Amino acid sequence: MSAPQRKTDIGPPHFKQFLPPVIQKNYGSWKYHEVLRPGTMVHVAESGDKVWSVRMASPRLISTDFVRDICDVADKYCDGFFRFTSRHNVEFLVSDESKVKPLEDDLKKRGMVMGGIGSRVSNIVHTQGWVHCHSAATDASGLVKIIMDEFIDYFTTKELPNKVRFAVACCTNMCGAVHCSDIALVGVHRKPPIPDHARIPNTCEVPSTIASCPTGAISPDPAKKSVKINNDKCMYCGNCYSVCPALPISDPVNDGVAIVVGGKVTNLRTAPKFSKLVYPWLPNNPPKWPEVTNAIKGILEAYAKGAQKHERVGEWIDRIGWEKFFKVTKIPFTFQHIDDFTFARETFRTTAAFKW
Amino acid sequence: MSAPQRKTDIGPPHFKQFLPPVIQKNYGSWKYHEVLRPGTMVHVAESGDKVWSVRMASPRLISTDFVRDICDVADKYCDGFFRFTSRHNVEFLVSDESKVKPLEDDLKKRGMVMGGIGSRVSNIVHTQGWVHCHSAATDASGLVKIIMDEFIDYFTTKELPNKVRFAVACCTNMCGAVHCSDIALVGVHRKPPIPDHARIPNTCEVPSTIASCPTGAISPDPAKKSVKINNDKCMYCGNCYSVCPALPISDPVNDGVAIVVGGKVTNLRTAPKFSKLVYPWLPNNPPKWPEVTNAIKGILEAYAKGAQKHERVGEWIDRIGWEKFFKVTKIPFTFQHIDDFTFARETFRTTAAFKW
Amino acid sequence: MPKKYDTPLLDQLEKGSYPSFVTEIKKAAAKNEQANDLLGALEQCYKDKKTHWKHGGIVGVRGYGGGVIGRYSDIPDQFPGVAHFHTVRINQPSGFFYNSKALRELMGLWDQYGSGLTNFHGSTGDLVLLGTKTEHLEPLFAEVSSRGWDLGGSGSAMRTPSCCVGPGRCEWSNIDTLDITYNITQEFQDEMHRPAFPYKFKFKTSGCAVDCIASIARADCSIIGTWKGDIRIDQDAVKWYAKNGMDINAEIINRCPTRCMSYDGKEIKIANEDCSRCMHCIAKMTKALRPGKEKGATILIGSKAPFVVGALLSWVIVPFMKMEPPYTELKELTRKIWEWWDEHGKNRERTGELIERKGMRNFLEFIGVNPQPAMIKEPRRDPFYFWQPDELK
Amino acid sequence: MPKKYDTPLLDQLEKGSYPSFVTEIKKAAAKNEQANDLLGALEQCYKDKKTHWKHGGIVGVRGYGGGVIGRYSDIPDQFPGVAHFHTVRINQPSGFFYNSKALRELMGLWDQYGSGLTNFHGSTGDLVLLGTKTEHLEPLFAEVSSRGWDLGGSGSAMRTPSCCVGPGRCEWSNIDTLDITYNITQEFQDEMHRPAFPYKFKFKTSGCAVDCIASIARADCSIIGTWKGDIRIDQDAVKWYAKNGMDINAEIINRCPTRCMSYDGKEIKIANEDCSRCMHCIAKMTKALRPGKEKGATILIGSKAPFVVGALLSWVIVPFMKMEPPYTELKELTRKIWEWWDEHGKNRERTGELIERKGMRNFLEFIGVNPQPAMIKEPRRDPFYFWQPDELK
Ligand code: SRM
Ligand code: SRM
Ligand code: SRM
Ligand code: SRM
Ligand code: SF4
Ligand code: SF4
Ligand code: SF4
Ligand code: SF4
Ligand code: SF4
Ligand code: SF4
Ligand code: SF4
Ligand code: SF4
Repeated sequence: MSAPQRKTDIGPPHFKQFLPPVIQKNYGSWKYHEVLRPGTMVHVAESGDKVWSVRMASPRLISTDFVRDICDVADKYCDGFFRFTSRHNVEFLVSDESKVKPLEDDLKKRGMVMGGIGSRVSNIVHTQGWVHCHSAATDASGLVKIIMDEFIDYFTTKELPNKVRFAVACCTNMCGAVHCSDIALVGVHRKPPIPDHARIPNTCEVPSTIASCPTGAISPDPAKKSVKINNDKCMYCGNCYSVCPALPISDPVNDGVAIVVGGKVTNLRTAPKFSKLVYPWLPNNPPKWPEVTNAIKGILEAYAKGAQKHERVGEWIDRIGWEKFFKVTKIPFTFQHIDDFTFARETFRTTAAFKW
Repeated sequence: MSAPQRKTDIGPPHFKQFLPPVIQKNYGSWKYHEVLRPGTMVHVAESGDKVWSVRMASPRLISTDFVRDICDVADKYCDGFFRFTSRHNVEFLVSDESKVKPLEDDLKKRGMVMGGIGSRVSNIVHTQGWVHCHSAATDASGLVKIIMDEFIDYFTTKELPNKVRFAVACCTNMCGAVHCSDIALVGVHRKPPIPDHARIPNTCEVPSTIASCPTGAISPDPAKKSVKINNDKCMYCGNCYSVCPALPISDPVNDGVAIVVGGKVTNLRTAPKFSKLVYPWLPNNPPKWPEVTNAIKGILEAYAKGAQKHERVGEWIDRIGWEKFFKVTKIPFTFQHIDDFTFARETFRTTAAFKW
Repeated sequence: MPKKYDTPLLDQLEKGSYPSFVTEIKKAAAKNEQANDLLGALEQCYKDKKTHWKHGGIVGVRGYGGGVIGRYSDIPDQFPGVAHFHTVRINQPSGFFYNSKALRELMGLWDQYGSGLTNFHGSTGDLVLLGTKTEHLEPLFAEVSSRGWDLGGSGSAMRTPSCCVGPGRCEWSNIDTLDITYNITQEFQDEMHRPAFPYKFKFKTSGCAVDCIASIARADCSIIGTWKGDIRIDQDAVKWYAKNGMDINAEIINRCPTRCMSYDGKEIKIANEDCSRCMHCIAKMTKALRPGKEKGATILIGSKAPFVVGALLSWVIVPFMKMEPPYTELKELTRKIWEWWDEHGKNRERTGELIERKGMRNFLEFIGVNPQPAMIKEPRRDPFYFWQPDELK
Repeated sequence: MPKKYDTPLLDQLEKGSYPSFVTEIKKAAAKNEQANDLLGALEQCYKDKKTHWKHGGIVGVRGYGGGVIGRYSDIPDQFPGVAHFHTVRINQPSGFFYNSKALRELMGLWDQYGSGLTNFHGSTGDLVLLGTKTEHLEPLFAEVSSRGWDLGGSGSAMRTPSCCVGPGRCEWSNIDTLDITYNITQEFQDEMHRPAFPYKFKFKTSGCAVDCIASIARADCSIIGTWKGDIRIDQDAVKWYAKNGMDINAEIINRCPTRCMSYDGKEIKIANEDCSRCMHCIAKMTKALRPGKEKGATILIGSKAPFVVGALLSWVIVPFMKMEPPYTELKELTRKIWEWWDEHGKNRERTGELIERKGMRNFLEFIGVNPQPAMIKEPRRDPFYFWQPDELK
């Protein structure tokens, strides 16, 4: 079978063909919405028209069969129209109220999980991990699965003071939104790369390897036509490994997961915030990472208990102060928490007013 | 007359001998105070004893006669005891209530000015300027005098939402407290130093001159045994001139005064704050610097009008936002306001929420 | 496809009530050799607690410099099915809208030419086809492109823009996020497919300051819809919220960051000149409050992940820009930014990093934007700044 | 001394109701040649709009490496009286307390050996004798030292410590600021008079977080009194404030930064575990509220002016230290800090700058202080941090 005529630079399909008629008609003329259930909301247009969205969890890493299942459901209840959210959930877009309940029932029957709308945990923005990336210090999909299993009730039913956005990145490149998430995990190394002097001369370009190191820890080793690592300067970022595969940095024992919290993206109330380090390292204990889920549990429960309505994790912490946060969560405070990077001085406490 | 026996390393006189008896008796056992008038307050001890403090302005740069006048007054009303404040005011410490009024009257008769207690302008922390420093880009005492003349009512009578702390420094070394003051002036240059190639070889040590430049603008000029200045890199800090007198940087036309505002030191309510730039340059127009007083007036009046009770200048600005501050004060916003130094990124706006 | 590997570790991740990616891999593995070997390879990673992927070499399709991420196993003998396992980034439609017909077709092709595994979506926004062999890339591309799909970005190129659902289903959208995204994607096809920049450049567009696409945190150019004019208040709806148990003072008035709202027990008043358009009150009282009527966007530049000197959030550069097709102002601004970045940017230096290095003035002067207080949280602290000769006497 | 110079510019600064430094110079000029020439020289600066002082060479008194700032005119022929015009820094008594007898004597000596002009005080805190000739330095020092006065600091040395009035007249002082200042000044006489540090080192001590000596902004070591235990409340006095027209909610409760106060119209309640001891409520209701009973100080390190990379405020290093004579803990800490700074500090590198350069961990480990959340406003943002071998497996 000969291949069809290839085309280039056509860009993506125009979105309009994928909008259900009710959306085409009321495009840009929505008036308000109501959250009916944790997985169902209705948007009402100026015209009075309504569109129901039924939100269903997805593991993001899905098979073509999963997509076809979605298509089946969409065909049955919403003329084949659906979308994904920016957090990888599926949203069925229903224009006929009578089909909402049957759709929900059908999804339940299929073992699907609905939820994530409102002041809840939603799906997790994450990355490739051991499934596909050479750079990963931990897996992403596995961590996401165990976290969502653990906190499933906060997706399907229970409410929190506000939305809690999780993110997982498998290395410090932090593909995704770890740096601005309520609670996020990032895979970290803790030992310098070990130069493979046999391979470096042929595999790597020495000058660009040296240049790749943000801390200047790499210097030439002319005798070996290789490089040396100054272990005191290395902060295990793995950037050199990205440039030179003969600088392996993975270490099953010392790699692990750091937890950062208190970030947000939205501009509501307070400016977007960066996440801050709270657990510098927890062990990689696949497939269940019990230390990680446990740690998150402590944080989430302290937040659920301490935060006022509409406070995001970071807003709650800002109100009570980091010293109090460490107290109520009982997280040990270590040297790693104290910034020693470029902007360290902005993080030191410059006031005599703090809590005991 | 032969000199008396010199002593070394004896340190300052013990303060105890300078404490009036009422203070010795009630040392560390004060209960509360009351502000009676803008220049007079009374502190009440646990014992019930009282000490009245009458605060009088001083230009700080004073003659021995001025000190002797103070001594005369002190002898008459308070057994010779007095002190200076951390802002250079004189405080007469009176233990006999009946002497308070006569003391005040006497000071008035001598043309002295009392005030500065409470939510007011107090004396100005300042520096040497043209009176004594080689580094000065403006005078300090002169600026202080015209500012205090202009705002004297806020010292002697009128109230403000809270204390307003002024500071003046004559160069970017900023001796004093300019960097954390409600409203402060700092002398600035605006042109690179002009190397005096005739003098440099004999007067200056080239390597330390080069090292003194924070921006790396200085390089050797071996032919001339002198140095070159890269004008594009120079930000006119004058540090090189401190190290090498043959790099004069003063420029009567382009030197001038910058105004920074919104700093504070105290921990009350909000953490101590740095002052921020609002006028990058106003001309050196001695002896009255009308542009400077005028500019301060605009700021002080906007504050007096806009701030809530107990808000310091910086707290008021934080509440309304800098964009609003520039609007209500009508101060032109320029490239100089936008940080381009080491910590610039911490000052850029990282939220879509700001005021029109 | 018969079961090839025992996966006792991964099997544990099929328990629990959240849908399982392991189940998905197994579903694909049942009919696909590559998926089958991925399962084994992944189990090996779980066992060894380390990744078994090597660096991607440069692979791709003819005429394109990006869109495919090359990937090779470091134990190809053990798992030959994933010896090569490249991902193909398909540019998703604006707002992630689909219909069943289009996706069924695409999934069919992917079963034919790839692993049968996908990411809906990658965190940049692409529809990611996860894992295929080098020799399948060309035929796959011919098939998908002939059906109206194109590749997304990778490498030092413009990356696939993405956006929130916006006017497609949201009452707060001030701009047509879907159309803007489609429009700039089309405009900059060349910049997307043929990497020629110092590094990657990302666009993300949100209809309002709620920023449901997280544009301010992860786009070199963040476009965020906003308005001028007064927030529209429906006082009857305010009463409805009060009656339905909302503590308006606690939830709304006292949480307004600028304290520009008041509520007398009956009506809400807003001092609009002090409102920073943060969206809190509007989002929590959607029936009662609506954005003002003059619509546009704030353009922010520079956000990125933490390498090398810490993460950046985007910075306000153009406080208000009208956003009407064909978005000429935005496109011109973009070209100016790229021109400046091309000229000064070092290899692997993002736009935000370059602005930091060269200084905001240099950047603003080049792109022709005047300094404005909206660009800063606060003015500089130190007295060390430059003057241009024409500013002096 | 007859009038020597016309000073039309300076004369204008004798008008206005604030006391005039020009009048002061003239008063001294009337009997002192140096003061007379200072007047002329200063008028010249006002005319030329620039300073006429040159760099100070090294001048001083025998056995001391500091305490005198050398200063020379760049137009000595025009103003021979200020050809040399060095200042002498006299270490002020703690809290700037004096009596007339002592100062009359000192002023007499200054008329004899100097310009008759002074600064009460320099901004570090010294009693500054402003302007004398080189040959007068030794006799002046002999006179003043024999009467119990000593020089303050200058150069790369410990600088003259200073403090707020504290227990001398303030109800909020948690520590004996006056005694601490006197005590450390005596302890470190050698470090003060014989510059041997990388750069200057300043101490400032405030009795409470009001910080009336601005210690947090301009001392390498800021000592700020504080307490543990509950704020003591006199509810009758609360009522007195209410009766006297204080809007307790607006002025106190709503301004408490931690929102740990409440007021029911009668009594104030404080959730002390949430109080950050900012001093606002206490300062504004001095009759009703008083600090808790367990007294001590917070030690903060590092503040300075903006050279070279921007001003620093001091950083919390020891959240709580008991402060009882002989202040052994403080002195040991100080010596440790100096030892570390001596070892690692570059020329003209302040302690705070060195901490930044070497990292807080290096500093804390050397001085033997454990990491604590009180030291930071917030934990680090980036995932780039070090581990010591003994922390790993
Ligand atoms: C569907 C989606 C947009 C899309 O194009 O896909 C979306 C849709 C809505 N968002 Fe969002 N948000 C979506 C991602 C986001 C993100 C981005 C992210 O999570 O990465 C954010 C920023 C999060 C952050 O700050 O870290 C976001 C922060 C919000 C907020 C702010 C909550 C707050 O108070 O901080 C609101 C307002 C609210 O909930 O009151 C909001 C409100 C809404 C509304 C009510 C808007 C509307 O009127 O339609 C929509 C339903 C809300 C809900 O899910 O509770 N949406 N929303 C995204 C759903 C993701 C998901 O599957 O869970
Ligand atoms: C005498 C002096 C201490 C000394 O050892 O010399 C002093 C004395 C008092 N201060 Fe102060 N402060 C003195 C310098 C300071 C400074 C340092 C400075 O200005 O450089 C500050 C920090 C300023 C800043 O933040 O920039 C300072 C910020 C305060 C505050 C905080 C005001 C606020 O709400 O922000 C109070 C509390 C108050 O006023 O309610 C206070 C309160 C007081 C009290 C009421 C303390 C007391 O109970 O005795 C004293 C009289 C207040 C007054 O003058 O209104 N004092 N006070 C200093 C007088 C300077 C002068 O002549 O004006
Ligand atoms: C696939 C994806 C993760 C995912 O599972 O979703 C991804 C995967 C990779 N990213 Fe990413 N990034 C992905 C979204 C992001 C994002 C999020 C975003 O775009 O919104 C970020 C943070 C935002 C940003 O751009 O800063 C991100 C920041 C990085 C960085 C750090 C860039 C920086 O300037 O700091 C790198 C390192 C690099 O460029 O060398 C990187 C590099 C990589 C590489 C190419 C690894 C490498 O060094 O070669 C990864 C290939 C993995 C693989 O084997 O497939 N990726 N990467 C995302 C793209 C899918 C898509 O097209 O939709
Ligand atoms: C006299 C005094 C100003 C005054 O009129 O009050 C003063 C005067 C000078 N200071 Fe200062 N500083 C004075 C208090 C300060 C303060 C305030 C303080 O100590 O509380 C500061 C800010 C705090 C700090 O230490 O950072 C200060 C920060 C500087 C700096 C910048 C230091 C830095 O690390 O950034 C320099 C530059 C230098 O050290 O080379 C400096 C240098 C100087 C020199 C020695 C000029 C020089 O480069 O040689 C000045 C001599 C002037 C003269 O001719 O008499 N002076 N200097 C103050 C000392 C009087 C006293 O002993 O009481
Ligand atoms: S976060 Fe790191 S390991 Fe994970 S996908 Fe991105 S580059 Fe790969
Ligand atoms: S891991 Fe990072 S810090 Fe360490 S040598 Fe490599 S590039 Fe440098
Ligand atoms: S601020 Fe500058 S000019 Fe003024 S006294 Fe200090 S060093 Fe001299
Ligand atoms: S004035 Fe400052 S920036 Fe300019 S050359 Fe001299 S030291 Fe460098
Ligand atoms: S960003 Fe604004 S317009 Fe877009 S979906 Fe979110 S709330 Fe709606
Ligand atoms: S949008 Fe934000 S700032 Fe504006 S009124 Fe509402 S809550 Fe206040
Ligand atoms: S710092 Fe505190 S103790 Fe010292 S004078 Fe000021 S208020 Fe009193
Ligand atoms: S001292 Fe400050 S934090 Fe503590 S109760 Fe009073 S106002 Fe609140």
